[in-house]
Amino acid sequence: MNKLRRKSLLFVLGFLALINGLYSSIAAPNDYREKYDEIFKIQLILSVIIIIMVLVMAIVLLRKYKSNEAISPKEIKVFHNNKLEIGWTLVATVLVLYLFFISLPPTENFAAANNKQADVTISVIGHQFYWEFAIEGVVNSSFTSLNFTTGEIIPLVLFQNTTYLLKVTSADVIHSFFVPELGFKVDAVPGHYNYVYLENIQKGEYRVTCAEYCGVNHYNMPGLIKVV
Amino acid sequence: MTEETHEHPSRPYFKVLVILAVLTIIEVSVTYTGISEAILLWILLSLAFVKANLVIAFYMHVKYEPKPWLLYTIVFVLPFALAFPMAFFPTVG
Amino acid sequence: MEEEHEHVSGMAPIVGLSFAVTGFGLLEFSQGNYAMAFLLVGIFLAVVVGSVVKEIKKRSETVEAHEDEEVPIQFKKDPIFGFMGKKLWIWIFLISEVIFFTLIIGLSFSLRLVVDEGLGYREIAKFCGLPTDSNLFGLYPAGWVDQEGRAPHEVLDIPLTTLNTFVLITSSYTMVKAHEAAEKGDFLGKWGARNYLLMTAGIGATFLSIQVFEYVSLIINENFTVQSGLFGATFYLQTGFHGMHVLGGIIMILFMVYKIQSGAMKDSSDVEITGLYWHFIDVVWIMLFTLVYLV
Amino acid sequence: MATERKTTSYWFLDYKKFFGTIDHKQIGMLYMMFSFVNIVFAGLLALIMRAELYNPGKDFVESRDWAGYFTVHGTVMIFFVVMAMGAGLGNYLVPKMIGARDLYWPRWNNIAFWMLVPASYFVWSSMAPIGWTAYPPNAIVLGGDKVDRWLIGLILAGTSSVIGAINFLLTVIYLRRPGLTWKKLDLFTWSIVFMAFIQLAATPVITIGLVMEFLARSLGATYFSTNAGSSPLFWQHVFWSYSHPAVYIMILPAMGLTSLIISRFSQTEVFGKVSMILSMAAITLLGFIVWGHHNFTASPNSPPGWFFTLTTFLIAIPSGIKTFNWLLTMYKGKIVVDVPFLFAISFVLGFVLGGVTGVMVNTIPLDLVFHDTYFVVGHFHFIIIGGALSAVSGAIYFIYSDMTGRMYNRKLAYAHYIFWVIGYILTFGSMNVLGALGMPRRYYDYSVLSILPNYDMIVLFNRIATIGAFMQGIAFTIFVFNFIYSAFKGELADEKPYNIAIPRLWMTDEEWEQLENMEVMH
Repeated sequence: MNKLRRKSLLFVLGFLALINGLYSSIAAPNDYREKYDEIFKIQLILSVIIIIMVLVMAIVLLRKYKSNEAISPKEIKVFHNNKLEIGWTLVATVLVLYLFFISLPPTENFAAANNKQADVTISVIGHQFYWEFAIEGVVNSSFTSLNFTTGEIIPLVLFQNTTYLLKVTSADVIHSFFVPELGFKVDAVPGHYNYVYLENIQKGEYRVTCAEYCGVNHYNMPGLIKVV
Repeated sequence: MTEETHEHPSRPYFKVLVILAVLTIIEVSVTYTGISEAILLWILLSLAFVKANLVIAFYMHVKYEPKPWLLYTIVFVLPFALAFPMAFFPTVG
Repeated sequence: MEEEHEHVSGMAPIVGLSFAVTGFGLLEFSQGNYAMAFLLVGIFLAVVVGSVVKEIKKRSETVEAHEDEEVPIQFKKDPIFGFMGKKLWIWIFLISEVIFFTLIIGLSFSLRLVVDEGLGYREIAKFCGLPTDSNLFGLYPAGWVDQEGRAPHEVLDIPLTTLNTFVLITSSYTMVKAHEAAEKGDFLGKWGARNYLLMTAGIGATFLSIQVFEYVSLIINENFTVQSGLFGATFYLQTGFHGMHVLGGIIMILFMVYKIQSGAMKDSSDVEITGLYWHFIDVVWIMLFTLVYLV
Repeated sequence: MATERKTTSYWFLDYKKFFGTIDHKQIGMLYMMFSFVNIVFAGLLALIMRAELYNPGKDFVESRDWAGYFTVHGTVMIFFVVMAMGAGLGNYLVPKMIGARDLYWPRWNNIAFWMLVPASYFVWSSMAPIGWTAYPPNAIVLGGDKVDRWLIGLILAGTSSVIGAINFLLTVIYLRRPGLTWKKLDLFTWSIVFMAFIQLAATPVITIGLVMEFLARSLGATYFSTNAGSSPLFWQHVFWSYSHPAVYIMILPAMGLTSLIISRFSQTEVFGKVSMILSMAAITLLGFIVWGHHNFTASPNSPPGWFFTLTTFLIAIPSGIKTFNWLLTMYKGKIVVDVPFLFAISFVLGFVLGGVTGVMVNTIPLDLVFHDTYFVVGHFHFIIIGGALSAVSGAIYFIYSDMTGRMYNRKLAYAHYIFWVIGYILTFGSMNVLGALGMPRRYYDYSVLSILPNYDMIVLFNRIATIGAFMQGIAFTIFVFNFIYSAFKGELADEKPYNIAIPRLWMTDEEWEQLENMEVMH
């Protein structure tokens, strides 16, 4: 039993070290992604602990109380331990509330995007099956993410030192403006604006995908954000 | 059930009908007085609430059941409480 | 009653499978073949009516009460729900219906609250600290109006509907009288349950005819359809569902009349169950009338 | 017992009984057969989809067909497999558990079952490329009758489930054997009570939504149209107000089955029964106010996301309590390790894996990445396949000898178990990884993601997922083969097929009394 315990402890510690190493080696390109990494790390570690705990409990209990003999109904025991139950209810509640409260500030931050003042407001319009970008207040600034004749992807070029407000909507069906590496997505809903506030993005190219099923070519709705 | 009915030989069904009719007339005539919609809404809602509960209490004879409040809560209040946020949260919440 | 011993029912699967016919009816409806749609739904209704009539006939032939008509042998008074006896099922069903109508009326009315400036939602929301402009519904048209800019009281015929309200309330009264008579054991007399039920069905049919008349005149004279903005769409959703429930109630009442006539009615609980359903429809109408027509 | 079995064995070969049976056990078996047929075909759809995703690029399915497959796969699996299994096992077990002869309305029970068959026909014939969520502008602008068929199928399925729910509630309220108070009621019956309540309360919501979408398609009604001042998001709210509680319709019976199996095979009573019941009640009620967590990215402001995050997090508490109660049920027991017990453990594993990923999806900063990616797909498949279907498989093995009078082949059952657990962990675990890497769901071809830095990993994990899916396919083939083969050729079962003290299914009157008089030890 001791051996098993030691092994599993080593395994857990090793796994946690791996996660920690994985996450400290990657630099997040912007705020959203940074918060994502931070919270995901916490949750992943907690999850691994919980999963291992459940597995260990199951295996240990199974080994200890395994017996293939039937007992008579009279011998059936009922165990009851109110303290234990109240205890883990409280632990679970505290844990859950902790997770809730660490997720609150980034949530509010994301939701409050429409109240923020940005240098440039870019309207992003979803179409079947491409994106259309236009800088608000600049005439004829509109362009599509796809060159229809060559099939090339035209990037949306952003500057690192400028702040941007993306105003996302759709012209036909619901799409979702998803940039995995920047750690956000918002749905492009016809007749309705969703806002994303972007600042201080690291230089690089970030793929834009559509994350809400929008028709046959949903998988192929290309877009690119290039930060210089 | 039959014994209980004998205990209440006459239930005020007709009276309730008259009250319902009168309340309806009041409701309709209030709409012609030209008061602002916001106040009208609350007057009409409370009148409708009274009417609905009259029907529930007397015609659906919840009032005469052995456990009226339990029945009222389980069938009307609880489902209403469940459905109300679903109905109003998406749009006005 | 050989069927019963074998635990086999001939009608049940036919009724269950006949829902396919309704499905095809709805499918025809969606493709615009209305005649075919009504024919198919009619076939479905005929199957249902036929099977119920057959069932009632079978029960009228046996002296002892049918097994699932009696509260079963194992029945033990449940400490919480036991007092309701046989009518428990309709109360359980009404839970579902309360949610159904709360949602239909509530969803429609919540849409109206944010659209209709006059109702004062914004003031209340501001007072309660709620968001005053819902981000969800960004592009409101001004007010709760149809495509030609008419408010509810300009489109809808309120005197006619008031009359209709009286009609429905009266039907509730006759229904409750039917129950009273049934409890006294008076089924077939001049002022017995049967006649009161017939009266109720007749008044309910009057209500439905007035509603159909209203629909037709709205569609033809006022050009007010489901496409007339949210107002039109929700109007037909709410009143249409209510009308369908009235239709169901009338059919249920006619079954009860047939049951009394054929002698299969053993006690008053069936009349009571029908009555509860009917009164619930009345309650729904009271709320609908206020929120759809008057406000 | 033995004589009774001979009559129940091949009853379904008689067409009169097959269609007209009003016996709760037989209707329960019909439900199970129905969901077996559906799971085989819907599973095949899943395998086709996974096979297409094995390699990036277009292989052998067209994109439009592929979209139809995932719609039908999702809808069928939810409404005609897992929910039908819940109804079937409820039918089979509840009357036995509470000592009733049958359900309260045997005939309506039959009607409710046969209504499901046309419903499944309509859904199967639709193949609508809309996704099982049928979000409006897309679902409304599509021509043809595909979406209409889908809507009609679901309306019928909903009606059937309301009838079933009323029937279950009436049965549990009125037909309990004397002395069986609410407090003594076992956890499976409780779970069916809560399931029935959710069906009763939530189905009207989806019916309204479906009718609105139906009218919007056929008559051009403007419920979701932007021009009329409404919003497509309106549908999302209505839809999820039903569909989130619907998840609990699927998982609650599985929880009940797990409690049943673990306590029977550990030969103890369930640890903390009261808290188990209260947890289920909490899950049921909270389930109605969490739907907004499906819309975090659809409208980040309104309704307020934090409210739904909080309520959803609160659901984690009763779920956690239940998990640890199941585990502690084994404490100081005499555990008989047999097939059903292993499947119940597999449920706990799937439930925990799905649970922790569920907490992640619910955290808004994480949801901004995970929403509508494979992470979500992995999460709910862990719950539904790893969780609910494991418990259901275990329960079917548990009652197999009672159903057929014969014993299944244990070796095949162990093979099923091993392929199943490894398969689902591989598939849905790698789906979670794929989601975290940024692969959105419902992607027919992921070669367009090649600009992402982790593209190699995306390809790799897609392949692992496909391999895992085929392992599940093998597992299920073994299951179905075992099920059918053993029904005809298996060895005859003993009266009590497992070496257990109180298999409540086979209890005598004395055992009932003993159980009822049992005192709680502290």
